Amino acid sequence: MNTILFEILGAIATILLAFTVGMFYGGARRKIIARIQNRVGPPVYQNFIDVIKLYSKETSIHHGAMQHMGPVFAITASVTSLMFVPVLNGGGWFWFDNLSFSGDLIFLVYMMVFGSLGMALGAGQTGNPNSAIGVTRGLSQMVGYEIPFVMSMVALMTQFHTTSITGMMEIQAQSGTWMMFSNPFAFITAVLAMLGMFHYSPFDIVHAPAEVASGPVSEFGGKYLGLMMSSGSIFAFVKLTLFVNVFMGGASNLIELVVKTFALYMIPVLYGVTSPRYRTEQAITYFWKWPLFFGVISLLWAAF
Amino acid sequence: MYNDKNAQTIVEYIQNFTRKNSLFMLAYGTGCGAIELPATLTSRYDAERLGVRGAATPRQADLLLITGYLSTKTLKRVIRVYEQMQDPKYVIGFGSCTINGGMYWDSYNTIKLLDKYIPVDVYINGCMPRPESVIAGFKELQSLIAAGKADGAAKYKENLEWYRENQKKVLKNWPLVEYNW
Amino acid sequence: METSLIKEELLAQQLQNAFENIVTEAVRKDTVFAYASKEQVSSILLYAKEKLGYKSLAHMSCIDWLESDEFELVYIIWSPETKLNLFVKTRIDRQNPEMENMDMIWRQLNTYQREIREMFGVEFPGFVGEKEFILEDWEDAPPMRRDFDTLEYVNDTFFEREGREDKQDVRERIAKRSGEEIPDFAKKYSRE
Amino acid sequence: MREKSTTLYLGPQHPGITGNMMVKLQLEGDTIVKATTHVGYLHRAFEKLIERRNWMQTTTILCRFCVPEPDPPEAAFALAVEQIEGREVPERGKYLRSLVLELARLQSFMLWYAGQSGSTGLYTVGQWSVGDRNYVLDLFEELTGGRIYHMYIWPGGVRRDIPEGFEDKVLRTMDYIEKRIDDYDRMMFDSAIFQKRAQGVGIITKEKAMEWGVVGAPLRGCGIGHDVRKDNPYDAYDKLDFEMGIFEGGDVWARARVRQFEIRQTISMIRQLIQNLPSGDYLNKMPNPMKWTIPAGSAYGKVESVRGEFGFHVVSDGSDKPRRVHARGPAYVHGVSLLEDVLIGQNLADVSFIMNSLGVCPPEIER
Repeated sequence: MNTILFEILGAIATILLAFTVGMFYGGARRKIIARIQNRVGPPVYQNFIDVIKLYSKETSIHHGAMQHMGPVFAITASVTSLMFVPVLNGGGWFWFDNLSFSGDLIFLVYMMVFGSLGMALGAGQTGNPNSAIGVTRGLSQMVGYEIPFVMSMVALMTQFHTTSITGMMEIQAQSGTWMMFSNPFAFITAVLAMLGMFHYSPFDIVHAPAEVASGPVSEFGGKYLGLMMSSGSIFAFVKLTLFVNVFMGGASNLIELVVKTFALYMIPVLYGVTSPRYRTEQAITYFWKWPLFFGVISLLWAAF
Repeated sequence: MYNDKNAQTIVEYIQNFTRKNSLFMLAYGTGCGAIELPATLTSRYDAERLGVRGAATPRQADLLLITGYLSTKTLKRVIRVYEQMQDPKYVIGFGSCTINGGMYWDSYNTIKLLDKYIPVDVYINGCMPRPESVIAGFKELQSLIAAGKADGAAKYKENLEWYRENQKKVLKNWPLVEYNW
Repeated sequence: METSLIKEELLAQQLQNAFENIVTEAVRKDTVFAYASKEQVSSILLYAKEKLGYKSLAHMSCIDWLESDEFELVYIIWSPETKLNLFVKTRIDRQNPEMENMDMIWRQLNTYQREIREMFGVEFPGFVGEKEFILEDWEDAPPMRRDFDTLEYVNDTFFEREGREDKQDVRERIAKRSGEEIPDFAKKYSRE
Repeated sequence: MREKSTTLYLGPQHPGITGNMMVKLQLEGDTIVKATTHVGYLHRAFEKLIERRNWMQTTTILCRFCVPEPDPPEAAFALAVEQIEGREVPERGKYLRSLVLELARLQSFMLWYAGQSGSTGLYTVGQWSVGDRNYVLDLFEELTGGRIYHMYIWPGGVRRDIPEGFEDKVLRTMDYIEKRIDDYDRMMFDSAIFQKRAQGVGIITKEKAMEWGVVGAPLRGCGIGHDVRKDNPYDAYDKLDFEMGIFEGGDVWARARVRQFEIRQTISMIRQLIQNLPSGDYLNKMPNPMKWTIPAGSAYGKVESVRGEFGFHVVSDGSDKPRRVHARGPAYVHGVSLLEDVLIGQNLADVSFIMNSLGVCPPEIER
């Protein structure tokens, strides 16, 4: 009985951790961008203020049931994927042994798409043409980056004969080499796909302000937007932690985790500050050129 | 302090604190004052450090800036936009034209008194108001919010009929619904 | 001054030779006026465009001469070769204003004609273009006509800020109302 | 896939629109099949108001015609009035006018950098250039007293002489901005993504350019070299050494290259103006401005603004008030029918991009 209670407490603590870290990363991103742009920028905790304010707003938008479900889907997907990503080496954090099982990398790859799909359903119902266009764009772009991403994951799975994330972390711990060195091409592919996953410039075509207002979330305000922001920050933590786990040997304590994920996070952020935005078809072409090429090489590398 | 009727509860205090420090400003340049907004948001003045940032759609915005004169054609859109915004919402009238018509006091196509049509929390005067005055306006709005006095939206709901009457006087041929959610 | 108007005089002469009942005038440097009747305008414009190289339409304008009950339409065209501005002016009846549609000669005339139709009520038969251009739900007289009184319309339609009815200096009143001391610079402008 | 076309109202409240106007787009997928512009959201009836203002009051209202560069309207009006009146402008006044016009052009170019890059999501360049634009506005503030609206150019000259030490400040600012422009260019023009986005988008052919009356940078981007400053030199431009940027292609990229070239020309012109500034009077004094009458007549004064030819048709009936002042900004031509035509067949993502590159500025369309 006690263990289940602890598990639940641990799960909540994990969600809080992911939320906090993700929010601070968002704040740090805004601060860094501001510094690059010669500005002072908002405080690092600005995103917390934004989210609390959004939750405290009255929300009286109604476009149908799916519109209310959209943000819920998004946050469910983020939290569920979080439950399957080992936070620290050995799988657990704060009494919480995550739900890792031997097939969870495949499950995660699926789960990470689920949020966007739910969001697409919700945004589709709002009837705002900006949302509709944003959703089509988002799905097209997902097709773009999912293929190289899945290829790099498959390369890892074939190379190390395991589909479990904890299994991969153990292999890295035993051999002493990170997978970003044992299969560099898979790492390059995954990082390039990650640029698309984060929806930062040059791949921010989903919510490009100058084109489709804010895309799928055009009709979402107040609490919904707050849910979306929370879901986004949890999801950012999930993605970064997954990448650190499979490519950079995981982390044995929280400080190591934060350092590694933050270093990884800087790639899309810094690339984003200095790049204009692609058009939709250009973005897909981009993903189907070099990332796909590296993906094939990584597969060959893994096979031979 | 506990006996003070005007004292805020801790929840209200937190709400007002976050509201004042996170103002999503709707990206709608209704008039020429919009030219000073880029300057306000960029390096020398940097309004983002006060928590002011742009929002793309009215659903996400808290703050509507009426940047200058408002032609009747725009007024119709402004009302729609304002009613689509979610509570709590604030309006800043920007420039002399919103206060008394400014230099367009005898123009047939611009309204002269913004607060007859939508509630205004803070006015910034000047033509053009400098970025410093814009920031001063933001600060003023923040102090109003912190004191819980920026209740333009509530006023609008209370006096909806009065506002509607004024709006209908200027806007012809518009099937006005009771309230645009 | 007169000696430097050689190009301008030449253009005026050319037009005078080509068309009968028109009056041309080399006004000043770079500027030639041609006064023509309503029917002649399109042929003058076409002639200037095709034969004389006045390829670019700079402007089209309408002026309300309420006193003589006429509208004056002005087409200003410009030549990349001679760099002269040719003003082709015509006067049309104000009561039943109609002008030939010429947006096939210069496509941008489309915009000008839409504006003039809306602002002055000049009709261009055969002209396709949305009726509403700048105004919306306008029921009054076309606003740019001189007999439309904008101040009267404003007084009827809009509210005025209290204290501004007579357009007086209100600084003192505002200062008194808020209990402030009137600054010296304001006292200077005081009317009391 | 989807045969059904979507209607998207781009504006008036939309972050991508350049000002307060609306473009109604008919979309199939992401491709535009029909575009209709709706303007009039900024109509203030300037031309009606001018009928009620006397000549001097008109100058104060004119600069509100176009917000991104308020000085060309003043200059065009002053030129037209001087033509009707036959008033001469002192040499120093001409130079100061050109100086103000070029400074206005410079700040407008910097605003364009922000718009053009911001519409593709590259906000960093915009943040830099709009931040640095404040230095030019500081110069304006010192010279004229206002950051945005200056009311500096009067018929007959300029309102006041330059303050002490102003020349040095201008030169120092130019040095700084010239250095910074290289940075913007490295981030914007050297970016492969920007090149991909800009090339082959929003093409205006040579024939179309003449037919539709395209002016300014879009015209020079089609390979046709016309510039009012060269063709009908006004103020001090016949004494300055500068070149037009003429690039072939007619797409957004060519127009951007024209501006990239011309911003450097502008800086060099400002330096020349400061170095050759003649001494003497700056204003041909007029009688009591409030009782000032202009002889009957009409004239068309035109100047080159950053987006193209800015013209004023001024008609006087000999009274103390203008009979008619009709403005024609470049956006009047670019922003309505030409835009509708250019947008057909383009991608939705490029609407804001093309609008920025054509310099669509709604306040001067509807005035």
